Amino acid sequence: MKTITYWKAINEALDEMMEKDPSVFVMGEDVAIYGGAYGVTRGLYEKYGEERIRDTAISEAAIVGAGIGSAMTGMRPVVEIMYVDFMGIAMDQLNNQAAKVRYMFGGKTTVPLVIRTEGGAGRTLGAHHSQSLESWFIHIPGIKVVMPSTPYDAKGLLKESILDNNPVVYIEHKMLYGTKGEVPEEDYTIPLGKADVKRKGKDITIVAYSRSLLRSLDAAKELEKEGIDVEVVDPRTLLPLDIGTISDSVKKTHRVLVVSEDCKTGGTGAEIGMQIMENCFDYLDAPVVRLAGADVPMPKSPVLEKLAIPDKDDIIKKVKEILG
Amino acid sequence: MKTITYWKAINEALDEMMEKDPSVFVMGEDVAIYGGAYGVTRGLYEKYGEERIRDTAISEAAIVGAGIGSAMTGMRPVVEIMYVDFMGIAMDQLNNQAAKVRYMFGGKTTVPLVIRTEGGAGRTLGAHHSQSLESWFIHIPGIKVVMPSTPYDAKGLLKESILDNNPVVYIEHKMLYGTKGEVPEEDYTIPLGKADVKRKGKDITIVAYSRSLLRSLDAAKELEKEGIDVEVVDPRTLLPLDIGTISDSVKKTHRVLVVSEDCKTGGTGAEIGMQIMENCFDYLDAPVVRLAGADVPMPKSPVLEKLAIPDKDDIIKKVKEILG
Amino acid sequence: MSDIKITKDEAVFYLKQMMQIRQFEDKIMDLLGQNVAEGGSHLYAGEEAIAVGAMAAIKKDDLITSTHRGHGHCVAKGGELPVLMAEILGKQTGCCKGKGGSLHLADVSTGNLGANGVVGGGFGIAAGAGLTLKMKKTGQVVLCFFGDGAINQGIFHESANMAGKWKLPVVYICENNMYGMSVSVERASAVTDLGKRAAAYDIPSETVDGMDVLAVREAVDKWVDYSRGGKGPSMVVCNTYRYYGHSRSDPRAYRTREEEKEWRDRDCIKVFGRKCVDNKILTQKQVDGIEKEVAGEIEAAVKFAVDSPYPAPEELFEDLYS
Amino acid sequence: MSDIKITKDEAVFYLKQMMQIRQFEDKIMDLLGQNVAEGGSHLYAGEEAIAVGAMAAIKKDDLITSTHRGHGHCVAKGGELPVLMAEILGKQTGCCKGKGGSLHLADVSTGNLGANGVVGGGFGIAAGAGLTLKMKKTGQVVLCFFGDGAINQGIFHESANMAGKWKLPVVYICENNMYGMSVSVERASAVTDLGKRAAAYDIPSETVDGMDVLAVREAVDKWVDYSRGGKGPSMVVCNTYRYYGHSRSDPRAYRTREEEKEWRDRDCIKVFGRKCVDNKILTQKQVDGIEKEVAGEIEAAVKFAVDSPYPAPEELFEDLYS
Ligand SMILES: Cc1ncc(C[n+]2csc(CCOP(=O)(O)OP(=O)(O)O)c2C)c(N)n1
Ligand SMILES: Cc1ncc(C[n+]2csc(CCOP(=O)(O)OP(=O)(O)O)c2C)c(N)n1
Ligand SMILES: [Mg+2]
Ligand SMILES: [Mg+2]
Repeated sequence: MKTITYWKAINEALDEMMEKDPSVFVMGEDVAIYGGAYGVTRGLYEKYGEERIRDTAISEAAIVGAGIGSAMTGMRPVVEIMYVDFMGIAMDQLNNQAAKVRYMFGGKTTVPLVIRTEGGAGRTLGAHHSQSLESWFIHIPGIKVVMPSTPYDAKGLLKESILDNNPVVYIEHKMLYGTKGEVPEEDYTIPLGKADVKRKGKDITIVAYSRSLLRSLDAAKELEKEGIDVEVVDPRTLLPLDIGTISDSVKKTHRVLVVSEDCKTGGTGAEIGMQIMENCFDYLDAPVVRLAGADVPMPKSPVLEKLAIPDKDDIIKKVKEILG
Repeated sequence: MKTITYWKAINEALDEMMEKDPSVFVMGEDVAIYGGAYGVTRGLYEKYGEERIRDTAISEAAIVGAGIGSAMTGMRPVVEIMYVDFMGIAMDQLNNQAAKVRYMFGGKTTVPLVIRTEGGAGRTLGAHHSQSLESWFIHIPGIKVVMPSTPYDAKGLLKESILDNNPVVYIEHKMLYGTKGEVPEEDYTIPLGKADVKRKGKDITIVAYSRSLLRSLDAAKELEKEGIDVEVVDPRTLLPLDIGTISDSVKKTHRVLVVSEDCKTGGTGAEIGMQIMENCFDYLDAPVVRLAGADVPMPKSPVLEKLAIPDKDDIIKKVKEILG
Repeated sequence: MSDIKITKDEAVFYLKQMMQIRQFEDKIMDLLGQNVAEGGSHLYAGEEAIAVGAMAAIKKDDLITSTHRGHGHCVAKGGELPVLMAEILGKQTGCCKGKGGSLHLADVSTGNLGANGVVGGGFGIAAGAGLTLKMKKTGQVVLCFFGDGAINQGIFHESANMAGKWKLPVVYICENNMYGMSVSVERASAVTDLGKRAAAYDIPSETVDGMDVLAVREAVDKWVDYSRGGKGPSMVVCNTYRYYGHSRSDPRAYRTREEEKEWRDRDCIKVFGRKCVDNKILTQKQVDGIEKEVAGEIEAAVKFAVDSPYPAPEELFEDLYS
Repeated sequence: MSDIKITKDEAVFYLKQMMQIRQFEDKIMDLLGQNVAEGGSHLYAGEEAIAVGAMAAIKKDDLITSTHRGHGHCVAKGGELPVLMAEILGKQTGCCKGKGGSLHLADVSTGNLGANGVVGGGFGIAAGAGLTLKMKKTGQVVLCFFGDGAINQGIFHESANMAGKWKLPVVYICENNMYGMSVSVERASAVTDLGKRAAAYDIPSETVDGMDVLAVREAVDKWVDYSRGGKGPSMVVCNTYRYYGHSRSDPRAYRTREEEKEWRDRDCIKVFGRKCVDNKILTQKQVDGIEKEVAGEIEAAVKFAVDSPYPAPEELFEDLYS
């Protein structure tokens, strides 16, 4: 095991996959010399050259569109959309083309495309650079949606995403790039659609992913001091969702809090919460509670931004409320 | 009261608003001579001319974008996106511009824009002309989302949408255009954000909107014969959602089925179901059940299309299941 | 009389394909009327010379992206009439197993990367396919079919710029039938010479008579050579006309009956057949014979389609993920 | 020495505004370094002549759409330095009540329809605003600012076609600073003469030295006249340079220090100041005096901003719906 950052884990995944398979290539805005807005592709241009690390124009629809076309014809593109906030520009490509061509054409084509993007709040960048739009994506049958919270997951899941023959939206969190964690020296991947119990506990289950997972673990640590034993489950893949692992936990603890950073209404907490109700209703001693982002565009002001997304204290407070 | 079709009700709403207010105008593809793909704007071009009934190029992003800009500067545009399936092309305009400019600029602007569009399955048109994407929209704070099920609601809600100073996504259903209903002769509007109890009952609540509402009423009628008394609540506006009216019903019946046509995962049933759990957990004698579209792109084949969306029989079956 | 220099085999091939498409479309119109076919269909009748002429200029392993008006592309790219017709009816034996239908009619195994219910939906895919061909140095090209209306979609701009900048082997085939649904080019576009659009990305273009299968073949051949040779994308604008209304109920109020007649007088099949006879490449009897042969093929295709089963319920969830 | 013919008032006005913008931006760079300002900021330093020259050519009630690099537009359109600075710091007294910040810095009350965190986000809005002005026959125009990178967004194409077809009073101001982040125009765009893009929509264009405030003013003035007069949209491409990196940590590996120096040697403020002195419109002392005066204004703006309170918690949910 070695300890590396989240960004480096992603970088290594790209590097290893590009080394192994010449059909893997990277395409996006400022991915080459610049190394990506958050530095994730650093060094790859120098190693693989401009053919395989392709800077594009500012054309999100064509970036995804060309990714689809190249994936349908034998390449394994990893395209980068600099901020998930801009996925709206490519939404038709994702929804109507990437996700549907295989089904529409009777299974005669495949789209081994990865869309790497980055989201979340925390840098006071305001409404156009702080969103969490994953719930749009889980509503698109035909794609998979991955949101890693640790370097280990980030690397293993990205490699698996590149190996997958279906379109995968892989969403990083801008506040996690500098976080560190252990990653095996040797080759490994993590299957898509498998949740991970990040912390065992018996009093309550928290389901959280991406940055909220870390905050939930922090909250769990503090709650432990007060004798509250929290189990923390990280779905890691939101589509398909590993409701089995989540249900197992809830059936044990009987109480559950779902934490995410996206706007609450129509967010992932609704889907996860609903699936829990569908699978564990008779085990629930309290309603499923969701803690999510405020239903507003992300305000710039640091004080409002902090208020708009659930932090450790909010999680602690909610857990205590649920436990009554 | 007069009896008119759903399309005519929408047409009258446009006509009356345009007559009253010269800043109201219509813009979209084939809205003028052609009268709209489903004929909704028929006759308006002849009456108001090409300045106020504007045919555009096939440019969905610019249609919505220009709608926003004109709304910010004093007009009240009603733009038409021919199929909701194409909203992905304009998703960035809706999400990042229409919904956010007011908030981002500290309340100094308003966007009195209506985006009329049409969705749903039933004409065996396949994956690109049959979608129900409303759950994307309810996840966008700053807009409102309206989905009328009857001519009466369609007219009253559209007029109110045009009067509203915020962006409204108003979604018609392609299979409802020919349906008929009573509409007052005199001027009326229906407030946004108010659900309507379309049928009183005491055994179970069905929450349904748009075409699913009609199917739910049909199911309720049949269930009545078997002595099952169903209450049917039509939210009409999905954002903001009138959870008060829905909760009142559920607190009375203790059981609830949410029916919609959109893909189940990440769909509106999740949000509505979750809000019901949050508000009525202690009143629920059974888990909230959702009946929704299959998680696949809509297949062309008539037999598969029929399977992919919940119909009357599916609703009847589910109700019986819930009632044990 | 205008001279044409083609072999008899070529003449038969082009005429037959154009007739196949025409009769396929006319038949669908009937089937829609009889409610045997359901849903909408954007028919290619009138525009046959483009698909047939363009496909004649490429190799079997070259690729295409098609449109919502894609039946003609499917036939000319080598799709089989029975499986295409079965697809239109949503049958299990269709080329998309009944999941695509008219709007998504495409047999990917023929190198057709898809019809598209989204106008302009093929632009990004074409650029990406071109990128593969370029990166893999396969020597293939992509023909990207699209309409005069589609050119106004943002993704045209983004993709054309990408193709232009990266010199991708994409030949854009603009099927300019003068209208996007009801809106004429004059009313939709700030420029009516659509070649000017290509110039914005340094893409050379040429406008040809899209009613003339040989003119289309010649122009596409030239630009396919150019693009295959690594010089980057190119565009051929083919002027043409769609005979039917946009939908079955379309009263075509946006165009005149005179205009329709003018174009029908220049019908690609009629004119090409006459030329073949005039140039003594085919006899009128041979021409008529082909027409009859095609009629039989279409009947057989319809029979196959009608007799085919619908997909089984469990197929609803198949073919989604790989 | 090049002759310039402007009044002293004009000279003072332009020089002062350019200095205000420059010092505003330099100050923000400091504040970011000191962590007084948080988040990113796309600084306008180097490009001041465009905002100032363009705004000098329009009337107070004309409208603009701005960009992610919008501070200069705000100042030149009449925003007040203290409320702009307060907004950058996310304060309640900011022009957007602290909700916008640098990326969304715009005081709508000055006729600025918005900065945009989305590159190209202003194109649709500009077309729509132009449509209002045309439908209401107000005689106003919209200046639509955008970068060389933004021109590759699909919405540029769609909006320009709409504006071109409907002859909307929109003047497109392309701030061509040669790079979109790290990607040069040569590497991003199939054509480097961006005026060619306008031609695709029958939009006339002109390229000017964007480091020369009077050249910008003159060109924009001419095209504003044209567009205000009902002839439709027009485009002015202003060649310029951004002095700072894209972000504070950007090592600017994609461009050379020599290139940077060449452009800095042509600095719009330095050169214009010198010309004013050479032409005896201002004395060097006056120029220095303005600079100092501006420094005071900036200090006052920072003090106002720093001393201002943050928004109250309940403001989180205000201003969403009207
Ligand atoms: C994105 C999108 N917008 C609108 C439509 C509706 N529509 C279907 S065909 C059509 C006209 C297309 O015009 P053109 O590209 O010229 O092709 P043509 O139909 O003339 O062959 C329109 C507007 C659509 N299918 N997709
Ligand atoms: C839609 C979108 N894509 C990407 C970005 C990230 N980004 C911010 S500025 C920028 C470069 C913009 O280039 P240009 O239009 O030339 O303006 P400049 O920054 O040079 O003034 C990019 C890619 C963004 N903000 N929005
Ligand atoms: Mg056309
Ligand atoms: Mg630039």
